[in-house]
Amino acid sequence: MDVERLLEEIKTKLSDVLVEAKIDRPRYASIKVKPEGMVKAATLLKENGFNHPLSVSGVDYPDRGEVEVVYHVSCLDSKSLVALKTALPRGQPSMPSLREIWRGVHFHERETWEMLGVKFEGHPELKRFLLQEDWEEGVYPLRKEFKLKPES
Amino acid sequence: MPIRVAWGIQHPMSGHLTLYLDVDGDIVLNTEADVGYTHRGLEKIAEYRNFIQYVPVIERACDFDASNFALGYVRAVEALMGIEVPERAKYLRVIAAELSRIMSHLYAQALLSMTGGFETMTVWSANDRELILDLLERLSGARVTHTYIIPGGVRADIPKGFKEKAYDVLNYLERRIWDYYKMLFQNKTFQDRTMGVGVLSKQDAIELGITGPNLRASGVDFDVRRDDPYEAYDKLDFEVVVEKEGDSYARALVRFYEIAQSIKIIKQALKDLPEGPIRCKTPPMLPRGETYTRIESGRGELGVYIVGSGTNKPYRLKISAPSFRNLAGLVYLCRDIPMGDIPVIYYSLDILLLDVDR
Amino acid sequence: MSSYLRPLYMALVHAFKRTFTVKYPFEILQPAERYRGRIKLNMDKCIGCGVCSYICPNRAITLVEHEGRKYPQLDYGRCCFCGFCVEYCPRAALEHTQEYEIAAYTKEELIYSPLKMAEPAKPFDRRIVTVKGLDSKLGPGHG
Amino acid sequence: MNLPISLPTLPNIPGLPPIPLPVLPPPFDVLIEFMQTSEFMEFAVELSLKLLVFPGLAFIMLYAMLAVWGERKLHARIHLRIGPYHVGPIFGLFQLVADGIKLLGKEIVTPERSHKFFYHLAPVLIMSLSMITLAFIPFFPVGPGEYWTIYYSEYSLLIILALFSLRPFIMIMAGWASNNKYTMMGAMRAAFQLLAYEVPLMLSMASVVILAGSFDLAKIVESQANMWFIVPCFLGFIVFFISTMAEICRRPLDIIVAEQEIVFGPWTEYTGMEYGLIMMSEYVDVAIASFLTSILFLGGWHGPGLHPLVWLLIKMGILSMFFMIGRSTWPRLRIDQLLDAGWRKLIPLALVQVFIAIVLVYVLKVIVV
Repeated sequence: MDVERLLEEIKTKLSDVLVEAKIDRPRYASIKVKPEGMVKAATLLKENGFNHPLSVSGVDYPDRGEVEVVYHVSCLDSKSLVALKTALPRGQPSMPSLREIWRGVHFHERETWEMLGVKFEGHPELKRFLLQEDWEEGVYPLRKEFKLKPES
Repeated sequence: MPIRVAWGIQHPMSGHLTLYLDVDGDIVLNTEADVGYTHRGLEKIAEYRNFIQYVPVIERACDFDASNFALGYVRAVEALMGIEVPERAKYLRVIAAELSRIMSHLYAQALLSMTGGFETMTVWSANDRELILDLLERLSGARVTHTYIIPGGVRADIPKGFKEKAYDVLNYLERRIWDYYKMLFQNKTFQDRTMGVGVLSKQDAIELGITGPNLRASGVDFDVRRDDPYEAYDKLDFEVVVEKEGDSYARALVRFYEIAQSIKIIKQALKDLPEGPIRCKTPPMLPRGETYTRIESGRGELGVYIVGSGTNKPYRLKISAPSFRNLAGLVYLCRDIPMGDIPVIYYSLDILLLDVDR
Repeated sequence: MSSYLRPLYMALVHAFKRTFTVKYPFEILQPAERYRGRIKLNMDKCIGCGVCSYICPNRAITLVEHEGRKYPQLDYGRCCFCGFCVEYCPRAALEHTQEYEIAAYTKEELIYSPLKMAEPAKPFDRRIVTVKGLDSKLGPGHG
Repeated sequence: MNLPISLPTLPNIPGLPPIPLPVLPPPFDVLIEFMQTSEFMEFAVELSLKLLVFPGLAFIMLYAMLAVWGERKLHARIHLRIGPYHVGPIFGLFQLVADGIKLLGKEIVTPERSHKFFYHLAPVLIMSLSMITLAFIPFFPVGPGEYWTIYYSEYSLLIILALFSLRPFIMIMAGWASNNKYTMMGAMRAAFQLLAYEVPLMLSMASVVILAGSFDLAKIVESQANMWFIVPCFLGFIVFFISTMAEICRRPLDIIVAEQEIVFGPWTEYTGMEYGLIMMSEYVDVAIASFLTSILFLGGWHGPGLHPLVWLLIKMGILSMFFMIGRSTWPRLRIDQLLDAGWRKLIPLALVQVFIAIVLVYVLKVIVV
């Protein structure tokens, strides 16, 4: 179903956990939700036809002291796109895994865990994925404090 | 009692990937993929390069389809800056992207026919890919990593004899692909090896997030070029190729027909190429804010999520590579199949490990 | 049954077509005139401003003292031939040649000092071939 | 047998005392005495001529060189490229010699925990097995009942069949001894494929034996004087061609050495001249297959005009080209498709062919045995 009607439904159903919901471009909406409302929002989105997961990206904001996890999901029939965002505390970022809802995010969540340290509870296979075997625990490359040594 | 075989990194057909197979006799019970051999941390490098410098870097994320990836990144940067590229540059970008798509599809067809030990089709596809590389070399100056599409437009206009040369090559290729059809797709042994192998149902394909020709081969009529048109695709007419069976044969067939469609697109773009400038001024800084743009690259839908930081370097760049999402399909399909099907499924999904590892 | 024998027919038909390969070390393929090959430095035009070393994505260019003036020194171990340095040089002191045979045995040999970069482009001393016969029944070939 | 060359005799140079013969214990003195007679000398020269020149070493080396050159040039032309170019006179004829010298230079590696004895025995066995099979094939008539063959017997077809059925054991030995998962899988595949394709091989031979009335290859060729056996049992020809292709594992039936799946099958760990032996045995197998096919179905050395041997070599040459063209025209079948084709498709065809043969010979009495 298209994005405008989706936003009304979200505003009515998820009013308690909703932080903000807006439309950036025609057929592209972004919804920010509190961490505990993620599973509810995800199931709601899936029922409304958004069942094609695109990506899971983590963005580290040291100044705001939080890690923002963004789920991009698209609905193939209405050709529209939704960015489901949530902000997690930077110290121990953890949230329930949405793997049961969208089967496609299995590897995405595993990569976000490895790169940013966002712990997804209930994810069956949270272990080393892209980095080399002897990468020491607790160092997350995509965090801002991990500096690349400036070459030459 | 299944033994664990590493169909691994030291294997003639495995590429930069290790598949740990639980093999019982000749049947593979379960597969676990171990990737990361070509992980260069392109997303971290993005935070150390300004938006012009990053174009050659992102082209290395998928160098069989360089211009499409450059186009994906450049569109994200331009969407963030909010600038509009001149009309002629849009057409030139479509030409470069479609040439790069043909290059990528020909290489995918070469690798897939290699899995059955069919060197003839591999060499024929590689031969004809050379002709496309010559065209791209004439247009952009480099054969594979063109760095032709940059923020603000295109680096150079088409050289003098390019149109005639392009028409020659495209007319030849249009006749040539029917040789492929007779040699490969009507080859009974190839049909035996690929029909009914790695069947991906429509529902599974959508839920697993599969993209590109693999999605269209499972019956989903979705193509970013038509449904979320960008550059000059809305002014050019082409059909979206859709198959129903969802097996390896259908995926190869979708890629085969897409080559024909791409040839049609390039010919139209060359014919009604508008006059005008090929580049426009770009603001020096990336404004704050974030955006997610997507394009249809050879392997599937490339999504780029960029967060601007007010300097000329992006604050965070997420490349949602098509092969990374097709990898879920590979692991899902490689279950309870004979050992001989592993390379066929792996190469019919056209997974490029440079994409997966970024 | 026809689809078993059709590939055999196609294979035999192709046995008499023109070969497509180039005998590389003895023949060389004609690069396009816009080809981004080895980069040649024009010593007197260069003002040592360092734009090339700033714009280079792989930090391949560093500025080096030579007779009191600064010139770019290119490390081909890092260069990705994107051609940004040639495009953004304010005095057009850098330009592309059509050479692409710059392999070397050690990493040090790959680092081209300004003098070595200033060498003129070497013409090809072997037979140059181009693609021809795209429309002929015999198929394309290099001749 | 009158030989085209003069016989050497023991040199007794006048003036020098005759060479004292060694005195040996009982069983050997009879042997020495027998070796003195001219009849033994004649047999020895003829045998060495056969072993070293015609069906033996020289012919095999020459054939292998031509076969390697022909195959690589054929595939190159189909792939629109040139193929071997620099080595030897006609654009790369000596390619096999070059490869041989290179392989001789390479070190023979023994994998760490492999079973050393059987590991090194396997390539020697596979090569010798291929060469032995050549000993029983009659090549051309020398006298009325005499044929140019190393060992003439009435059951030469049976012996060749027995040698064919020995092949899977050597491959399993190689696969098991090299202690590598891929070679083990290759060995199992070898067992499956070679056993699956022996039954249609036998049945298609059976139809020829029924028509010819004897197991002796020479008699089979003799009985094809006026009508080649390909005419009455064309089905048998197809089944025989496909099953020999599977026996010597040529593409599209070469799942034993499927590079794309199990690296190189049972032969993965071999290097140096051992690898050379294995490759050589592959080309000897192609020679045997084309000899057998031309003898059983295309009337061996029968043909107007030319010397019978020349006719056999022409037929064999054309057939070996057909054995080799599979590499660039069909992809490889999967193992279950291949076995399915062997058991479910080829065997019924062969049985139909045997039925036709029986009908032709005993019911309609068209062909007199």
